[in-house]
This record gives sequence, structure tokens and C-alpha cells, in this order.
Amino acid sequence: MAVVDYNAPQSVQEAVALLSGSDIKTKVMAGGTDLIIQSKSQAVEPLRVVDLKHIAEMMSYSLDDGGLSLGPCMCCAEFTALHDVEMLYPGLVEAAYLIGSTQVQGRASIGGNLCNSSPAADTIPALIAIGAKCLIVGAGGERTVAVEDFVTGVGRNCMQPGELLQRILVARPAPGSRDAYLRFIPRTEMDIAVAGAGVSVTLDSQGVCTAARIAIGAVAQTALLVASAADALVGTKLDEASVAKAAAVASAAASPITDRRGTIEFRRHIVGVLVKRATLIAKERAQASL
Amino acid sequence: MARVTFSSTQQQFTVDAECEVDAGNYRELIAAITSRYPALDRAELLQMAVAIDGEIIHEPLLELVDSDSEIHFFHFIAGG
Amino acid sequence: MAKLHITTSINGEATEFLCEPHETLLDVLRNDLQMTGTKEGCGSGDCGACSVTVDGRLTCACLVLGVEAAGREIGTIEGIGSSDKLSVIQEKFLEHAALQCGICTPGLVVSTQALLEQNPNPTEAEARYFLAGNLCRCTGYDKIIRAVLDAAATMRGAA
Amino acid sequence: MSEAREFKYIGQSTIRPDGFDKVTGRANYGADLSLPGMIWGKILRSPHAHAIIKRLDTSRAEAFPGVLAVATHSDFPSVTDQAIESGEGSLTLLDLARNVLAKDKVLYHGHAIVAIAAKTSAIAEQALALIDIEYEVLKPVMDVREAMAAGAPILHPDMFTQGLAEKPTTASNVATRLEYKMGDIEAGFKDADVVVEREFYTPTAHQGYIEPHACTVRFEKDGQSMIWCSTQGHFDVRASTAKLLAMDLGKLKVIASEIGGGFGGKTTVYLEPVALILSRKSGRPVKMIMDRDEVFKATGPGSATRSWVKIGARKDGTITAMQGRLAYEAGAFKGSPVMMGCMTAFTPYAVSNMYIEGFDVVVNKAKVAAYRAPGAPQAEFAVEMLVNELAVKLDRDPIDLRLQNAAQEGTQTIYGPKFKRVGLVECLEAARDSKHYQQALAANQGRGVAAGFWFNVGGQSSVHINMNPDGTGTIVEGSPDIGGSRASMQMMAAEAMGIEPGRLKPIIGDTENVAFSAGTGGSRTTFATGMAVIEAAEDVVAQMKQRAASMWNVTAEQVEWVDGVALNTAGEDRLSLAEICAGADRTGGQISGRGNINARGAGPSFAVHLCDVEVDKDTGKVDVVRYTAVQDAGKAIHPKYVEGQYQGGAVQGIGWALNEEYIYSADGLLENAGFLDYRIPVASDLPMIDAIIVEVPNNFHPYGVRGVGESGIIPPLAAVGYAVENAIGVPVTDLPLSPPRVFNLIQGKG
Repeated sequence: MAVVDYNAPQSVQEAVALLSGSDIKTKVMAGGTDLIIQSKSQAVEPLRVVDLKHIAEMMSYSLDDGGLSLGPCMCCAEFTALHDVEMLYPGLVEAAYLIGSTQVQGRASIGGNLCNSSPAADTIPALIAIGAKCLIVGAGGERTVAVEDFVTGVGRNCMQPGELLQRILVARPAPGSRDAYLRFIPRTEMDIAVAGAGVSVTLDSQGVCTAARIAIGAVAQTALLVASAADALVGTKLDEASVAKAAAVASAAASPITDRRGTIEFRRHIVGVLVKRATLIAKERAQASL
Repeated sequence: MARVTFSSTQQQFTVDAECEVDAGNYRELIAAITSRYPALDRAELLQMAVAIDGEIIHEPLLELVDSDSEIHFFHFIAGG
Repeated sequence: MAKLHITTSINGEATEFLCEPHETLLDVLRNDLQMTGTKEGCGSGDCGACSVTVDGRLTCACLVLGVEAAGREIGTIEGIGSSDKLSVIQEKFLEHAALQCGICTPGLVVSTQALLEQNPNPTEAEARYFLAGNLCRCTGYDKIIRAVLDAAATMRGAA
Repeated sequence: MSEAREFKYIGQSTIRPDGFDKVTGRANYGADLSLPGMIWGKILRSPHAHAIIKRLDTSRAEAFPGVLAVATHSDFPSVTDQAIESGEGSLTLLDLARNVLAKDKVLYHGHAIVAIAAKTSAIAEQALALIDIEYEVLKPVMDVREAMAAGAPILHPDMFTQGLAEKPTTASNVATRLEYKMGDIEAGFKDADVVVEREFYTPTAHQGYIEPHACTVRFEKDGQSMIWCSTQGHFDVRASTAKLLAMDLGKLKVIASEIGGGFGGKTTVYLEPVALILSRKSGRPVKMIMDRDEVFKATGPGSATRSWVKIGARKDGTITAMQGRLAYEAGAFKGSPVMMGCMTAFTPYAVSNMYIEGFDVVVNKAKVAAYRAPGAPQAEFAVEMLVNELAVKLDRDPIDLRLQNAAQEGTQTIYGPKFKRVGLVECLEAARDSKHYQQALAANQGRGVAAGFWFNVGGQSSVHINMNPDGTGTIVEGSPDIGGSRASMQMMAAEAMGIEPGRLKPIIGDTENVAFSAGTGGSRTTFATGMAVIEAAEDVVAQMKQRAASMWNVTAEQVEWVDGVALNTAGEDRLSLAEICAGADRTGGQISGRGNINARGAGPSFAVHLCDVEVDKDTGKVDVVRYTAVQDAGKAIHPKYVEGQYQGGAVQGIGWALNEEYIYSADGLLENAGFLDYRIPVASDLPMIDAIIVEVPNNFHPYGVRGVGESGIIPPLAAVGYAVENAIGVPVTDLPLSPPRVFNLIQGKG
């Protein structure tokens, strides 16, 4: 793909119109950190780009009693500096902070990470763990899809040609409910996740877990919501045994591949370790929020 | 007499590990050992580095050799 | 392919250039504007040698299309320090011998400036994580981190 | 030299003379030169690891609009199989030509086949897709074991093993077998009470310089051809390119750009001859820049190795025997650094009985290039791991055991000469006495100690110093400055002349304005080029004294030179260097000093490193928590840049030990040709690296210098490796110690 046509619409309507009505392959660009590299690696096929960063609502956020409404193209560097968001969704902020380097975070966005739909994307398990939803807009109108249903395969998602991601929506967590995200990489920075785990837990005033969500990344074709792992936590005080059980269930749910970043056995093991550790971090945060 | 020690690879051609030769300079030394050990390739010898009295010399052609010098042959060492 | 006419600002100076849609900001800076202080080490955002700022935000010029510069404020190494006076960061890099071959240095200077604007008093760990996207193969980072922390202290003292 | 010598400038940390350009982005590197009318060259590379090129048709690409030239192997004049010198010793011209552009057969993933020059690099890349090639894909050979096995696919049907007692009759992937021996190895083991032995593996690792290979060239029929490129040795680029293209040396000027890292990997040519062919055919200047994936696929890695080592010692700690067998991958063409592996492996130890054999083995990977102390890190890794094990078996402190057996002045080396004064003992003592070594380890931590030996080389360096009428001067040297060596040259010349370093500007001359100089490599520049600089500076001083003498009508012997001023010992007269320069036109013309030497007496530099790691036993992840690099500099000219060499070498070695490796598919395709998955250390991976400079002067250098560039990468492999072994309590044999490998070791699945 070689970029032959660049468009910078000012409104969502204009963007939607641009997405249909061209014979040339058309792609939406947010931060461009994946798209530009992909376009360099296969230089031949022509590509038309629709840059969403000139649309104000794509770049903004709001946080109120209803929760977080995030413009998908806001860059991670801006997002991770939002202290009000970090108070409520520390795990999602952690995930956004882990995407690439400071430089990459200056461009890359959560929406881009989501729409690129890599199995190893850091923000996807974090979004699933907090029950985030995607507001999708197209010529036919709007629809809302849970993040766990958004991604359908390696590099694939449920959006139809002509559709784009308009908003990422997350309910406001109640006191006693908090999230955490951890990933494993060989170095301390600059790697793609070997495995990742997003966890959110809700504790009552007695410290009993009343609800939980566990999502794992880089261990299957898509990030997985592992309800059975979360079930192992509900009703417990997140003691060692129940956390270990959740980790074991999550490991068993993983169906990783062997590649240059890890083996099946190693990934399966690591994801369990991450679930355990992320659960304990989420627990501590949830306690502190009560 | 200067004492010459051959590298292990050279010993496959000389059988001897060492020999003593009468030479005033490196050129004479090469002439002496190639006449004693015809299997040793003169051209290859001239391309080798040598240590004369412990000092590594990459281009030894004009070197003087003392009567009590110790001479070791080895391959050219480069670096990174 | 028609070239696009782009109007932008580079280091505070109004600049115009022509570029093809596929060219990156790095291509434009280096090949069209002859601003070769911004270096290319990988072309994929993995090394940080092409660190620049776009509207004040640190990024890799290889991850930005040239056309995206339109209407933006671009900051490059050429905008830091003058021939009369180096910036404190540049001086500290020299004083601490924080460079050997120097190919990563322009990117590190740009990134360090971004770091210290955002966080004037970074810990060693904060500096190391912020700069993790700027690869250096020569120094082992020790002297770079010392230069960054010393520059921060000097700038705090001077402010 | 006298050890008590007082220096005025040497030993201070001055600001490097090229520093301003480097921190402002003004310094021009390999990719930074553009010429009017310039076009862009790109290379088509093999998608296979091992294949015969059955058909090659470039006609569609040639016809593509904007394409101005196409080059293939057939554009080389017929090259003969003669040896030429490069950083790695000898590579034959034919192999070099076949590496630069493949002939008939591709031997590794990324092997260059066709080059195209076009108006833009985008057009060149589009045209590459129009080249029609038919391959007969062959089974690749990816490891020395496979390559040496009976019935292995043969890379070169005309290659027969050299160094065997009997001349072989069948072709082999083993290019050379060699051996070194001393004493009686069997008797040595008979004398031993304790014997340790193990097999080790080190992976293919890349130098990882941040600047990709790049050049801009212009071919001129009148014999004024020019190459601007990033190289460690522009005279070597000239020699190789001129030979490949059958040109006279005098008709090819090579200008060394600033160089963005090399570590040995920029001691040979890849692009330059190809670009010159494209320029010749197109009549236009040509620029070529490798993409990062091309750098990883087709340039320089260091050899992957398999080694077996066995060491015997008496109960009292005396090592009685050291034996080894090393097999090094050369890549697609013969010429691994296995010889230097054999020569360095046991050399830190004074042991009577040694035997080592080495095998230089071709495999379907990129031809290896020199990599910082080529061959030594892999061999010494194996030995140092076992010396640590021996210390445990003998219940001895590992530094103490090394001190007992350390090589020192008079020790006979396995490769020939006896050591002159060397500083291993001093380095071991400094490590033992360091705060680091006294510090206790915490839970899940381990400590490793390792020593490293590298020869260091001398060789040819040429320098002249041109004085200006105002007393400033230019030092013109021929050694590309890869890590701040111009600062050292400036200081050494200033010391010899007795003037402020800032009065002298060091520059790297091109191949036409300075005489031949060997490349920057082998830790030779500060030593050898430094000697040439001192000789040139002393030549300037001698001329200054002569001029002053002629003005005073005395003899030069009656003139003393003190701090840059000529003093008449027969009277009160004094003339400063600036005054003599100002009057040079009236005393015989301008003053220029010369130092063209073939330096000998390079002093080995020993290094000793300490490493503490912490292992996350749930994940296998290793963090280096404390690191100390001790090394003998002889004399540190610019201490901060000397420390920088130690720290940089240590971190490069840490990367090699922990996460760096080439990862290949089953078909022999490189899967991690980028900085994303070829994981060199990043800033957040590391602690500060403590550097301790030991100074045991090298008496062959006027100021006592030993080269320091290379030894620092040798100890980290075992210092890190043994620290991990110490932390997890399981023997370590294979690098890198990436999380999955360490986790498997902990789980007993190593």
C-alpha cells in the first residue's frame, strides 16, 4: 500500500462520506503508527487515507456521572495525563501508557489500537475488563458493540466498509470497583506483549468481591473475556486460593501460538501469572476506593 | 641462532614444533625455513603476522632478527 | 502523483514544501528541506533517532505523514540551541560525554527537552522510561541519564 | 615511558571538538549528503535462505519509467579468487563480489541479487517488484551441527576443508579446521583433582549500530570518482571497491562521513561497489541507504557458536589443563573469527597445558562481519562460566581463584608470544576491592564475575599536522572517529606540543588528503593513530625549534621547548609557537608535521566485570540490578570516553546475554529483522554502569595507552550468564537468557 490520497475531514459526516465512494482501497488513520508502517512495507498497492484527527470530537473526552466518553483518536500521551480518568480507570491508563515509546504515545490512540485489532494490543483487554463499548457510525446510522465483540480476528473487527469508530464508552465505576492491566515483555519497554491481562473487581464494604471481569491478550486470535476466571473471584475475598484458581482458569482458556515473541507453553503460563498479579493490584485499588 | 616456533597449523607441514635458524633479518629467516621445510608455503608465510621477542608485528618484512630472538608465527589479527 | 503544497511552521519559521502523499515528515525534513539533523535509524518508530515535536508533542517523524504537517508547529533539533549558545541540555550532553558516535544524539536532545518541559525534576527511573524509545548502542545510557538529570537540576536552578 | 609522568592535558575530560556539530544535528552522516542530479538505488533481496537462481530477467524493471540503471553480479569485471584484507582478516574477492550481488545462487534470506537506480526511491522500489526471478529452492543449513553432519546440504560444492592432515576429497561446509596447543593436555588432566566441562551455545547477534549503511557516490569517466559513506575504514572501502570494479586506487576518492556506530560491522563493503556500478551506468550520482530490515538481514552479524570446554585443576586451585572445541558460524561465506576465539579463550590464564581446536563453518545466514573483539566473547563466555563453576567445586572465591591462575608478565600465550606487562591482576584486585563486590545479595539475586582478554592491534596510521600563521593548527588523520577519538588526538597533540588542545582542530582526511591508514577497529585508534599524532606533533616541535634556532643563530640543540615556547638556552630569547608560526614565511615556509607509522607494541587490555541480577522466578525475567566494569586502559587519555567504552561494551554484552538473537523460521527466514523484536537494551532496562579505570601503562606507547574499545564486550556474557546461574541454581549453557529460557531452566526443562 502506498498512500496516494490524503483526506482530512472536519466532521464525522464528512468522514463517513469519504469512506464510501472510492475505487481505491480506503483506510481510516488515527495516530497512524501502525498504518504508516504497513503502508511502507507493501509499497505497491495504492491507498487512500482518511485522517480523523481534524475532527474535534474524535480528539476529545468527557467524564461525568455516566462515565467516560472518549474520542478514539486522542493520543495516548494526552490520555495518560488525564488525572480524572486515571483515578477511575487506572488499568486503562496503564495499558495506554504501555503502547510503544513516549514518541509512539504522542501519536497512537486507544481507538487506533482497537481498530488495528492486533491480538497483542494492550488496550483491548483493559477495555474489555472495564466493560467498554464501541459507538460505531456509518451511512446507515449508529450502533453500539461491546469491545469483546468488536474484535473478530487477527487484524479484523466487526466494522463494515463505510463505518468508523466514533466513541469509546465506559460506565463510571462504583466505589469499590477498580481495574488493573499488566503485560509481559522481555525488556522493560519497546516490546509487543507476550501476554497481557486486564482485570476489574468490585468489592463490597466487607471486602467480598461482588463482580469481576478478566480479559487476556496475546494468547488467542483476539483478546478474550474469560468469564469463568472472573467467576472464581466472585463471592471471595480475593484470597490467594481464589486468585490462583482464577489464574489457572485463565491459563486454561488461552489458546496461544508459538512465534518469535513466545511459545505456547510460556504464554499460557505467563498469562496466569499476569492475571494473578493484576487481580491483586485491582483489589488493592478497589479497597482504597471504598 | 634465532628460535622459531610454528603455529599448530604450520606444524602439520613442519612436524617440528620449533626450529633454530641463523638469520639476520626476517627475509633471511623466511628463506631459511622455507628451504628447510619445503611444504611451508612461502607466500603464506609472508602474509602471516609474527611476534619477534614477544612483540606482535603485522608487516615484519624489514625486521632485524637477533641471534637470540624468539619468533612465533600466527595469523593476522583484526578487530571489530 | 500530484504533489501537495503544504504550509507549516518549522522551529517557529513559516515553511512551505511540496510532497507526495506517501512521504513521511522524516522524508520531507531530510530530503525536501535538507534538514538532516533529524536522523533515520529504523523508519518504524522503534529507535527514536527521528524524534521531533508536532504541536509541542514528542513523536517520531517517521510515523507522521508529511501532509499532516499542514497548519502544525513542527520542532526539530535545528531549533534547539544556536551557534552562539547551546541549550543547557546540549551543553550537559557534551560535558558528560553522553555521546559516542552521535547518531542518536539529536533525537535524545529533542526527547530530553520534551521530558524536562513536562517534568522538570524527573527521577532516574522516570528519565529512563521516558527515553526508552531513544535507542543508543554506544554509551550504555549511563552518561546520557547523568547528563539529563544534571541538565534538569541546572535548569531548575536557573529558573 | 615513566609511570610517574605528569601530564598537562592527558587525563582530563575535555569537550570533544566535534561535539557542537553532534548535539545540534549539523554533523553529516552516511545518509546526509545529497548531490545535484542524484538518483536513488534500492536492492532486491532473496526471499529464500538457500536457492539456485534459475532465471533472472530485469527487462520489465529496466523499462519502468524513471528507472535509470540496473546492476547485477555480471556487471563486475571478472574477479579472481584473491585475498583482500578487511576487518575480519581475509575475505576473498570472489566471495566479496558474490556477497555484494549474488551469482547463480542465493545463500541467505536477504542476499542481494539486483540493484536498481531510479529518480526516486519509491520508483526504485516499485521497479524491484518487476524483476522476474525463478528460484530452485534448496534446503537451508542453519546451524553448525547441521552443517557439519554427514549428508548435509553443501553450500559451496568447491569448498574443501583446510587444515586437515589429509587432503579431503569431498566438499564440506567446514572451511577450516585449526588447532592451538601448549604442553601436554592429557598429563594436565591426569594432574587434576577436579574437572569441569560443559557445552555452550551463543546465538547470532548483530552489532546493532543505529545508523544504517548508507553512501552517496559519483562515478566519473575522467577518473575522479567519489564515494561518501559511513565506514570504519575508508581506505578499505577504496581498496575493496577499486578491486571489485578493476579501478586504480588513485581514481577513486573515498570520504568517510561521520559514522553512526559500527562495532566492526562497518569494516567491509555492501552498498558502495553496487552504487558505483549504478552511477557508472546511469551517469548520475547515486544515493543508497539500507532500510533497517536490510541491515539485520544482510549485514554483519557476529557468529553463532557451539563450544565445548573442559578445565582441570588441583585441589589447591592450580589450573592444570584447559581444553576446548569451538565451532563458529561464518555465515554464507568462509571466514568466521574462530581463530581469534581459539587464541583468546584461555589466554587470561597462566596454564601449562592447553589444547583447543576450531572449526570455521558456513551456514545459510548472512556472512558474519567483525563484531567488537571478534570471536572472543563467545569463546571466553564458555571458559569463564566454567571457571566460576570450578570456584564453587573448589570452594574458592571466584576472583581469588582467578588471581591464583592469572596471566601476567612473562606468561606464555597459546598463540605464541609471552606477555609483556599486562593488567589482569590489577583489574581482578580492583574488582575484589570494589564496593560492589562487598555488597550482599538480596533474595532471588545472583552474582557473576568474568574476565576478558583482547589482543588490541596496532598497524598503519598516517597523520599530518598543518600549522597556521596564527599558531592554530589542523590535525589531519585517517581513522574515522566512531566514539570521540578526535578529542583524544587533540589532547595527545596538545600534550606533545605544549599548547592548549583548543588550538588544534582534528579532522578525518579523505583517501586523497592523508596517506593510507588502517580502519578504526581492533581498539587501535587511540593507540596507533595516537602514536602517529604524537610523532607528527613532535615533528612540528622539532621544526619549531629549528626555526627559532635559525632566528637566534644558534643550533636546534640549544633550543628548549617548554609549554609551547622555544627558549634559547644560550641567551634570554623566547619565541612562542604562535610567533614562530607567524614568522614561518620568513624562515623557510609554513610548518607541517608528519607521522606516518606502522605501529607496533599494542598492549592487551584485560577487563573484569561484576554483575548482579534479580530473577523473577514466576516469569523467568532477568533484571540487571548492579554492574561494574573494570578494565586496564594503560593510560586513559580522555577518562570519560574511556568509561564510555567500558559502559557501552558492558551493555552491548548484557543485550547479547539476555535478549538479543536472530530468530529464524523453519525455512531459514529471519523473523526479527527490526529493533522491535531484535531486542537491544533500552534505557529503562539498565542501572548505572560503574566503570573503574585501571592504568597499567603500555610501555610501547609514549603516553602508555592500551586500546579500550573491545575488551569490554567480552566479560558480560559470562558475568550475566553466571549471575543467572547463581540466582536460579541451575547450570546455564545457552544464550540468550530470555525469559522463556530462564523460566524453562527454573522448571527443570532446560
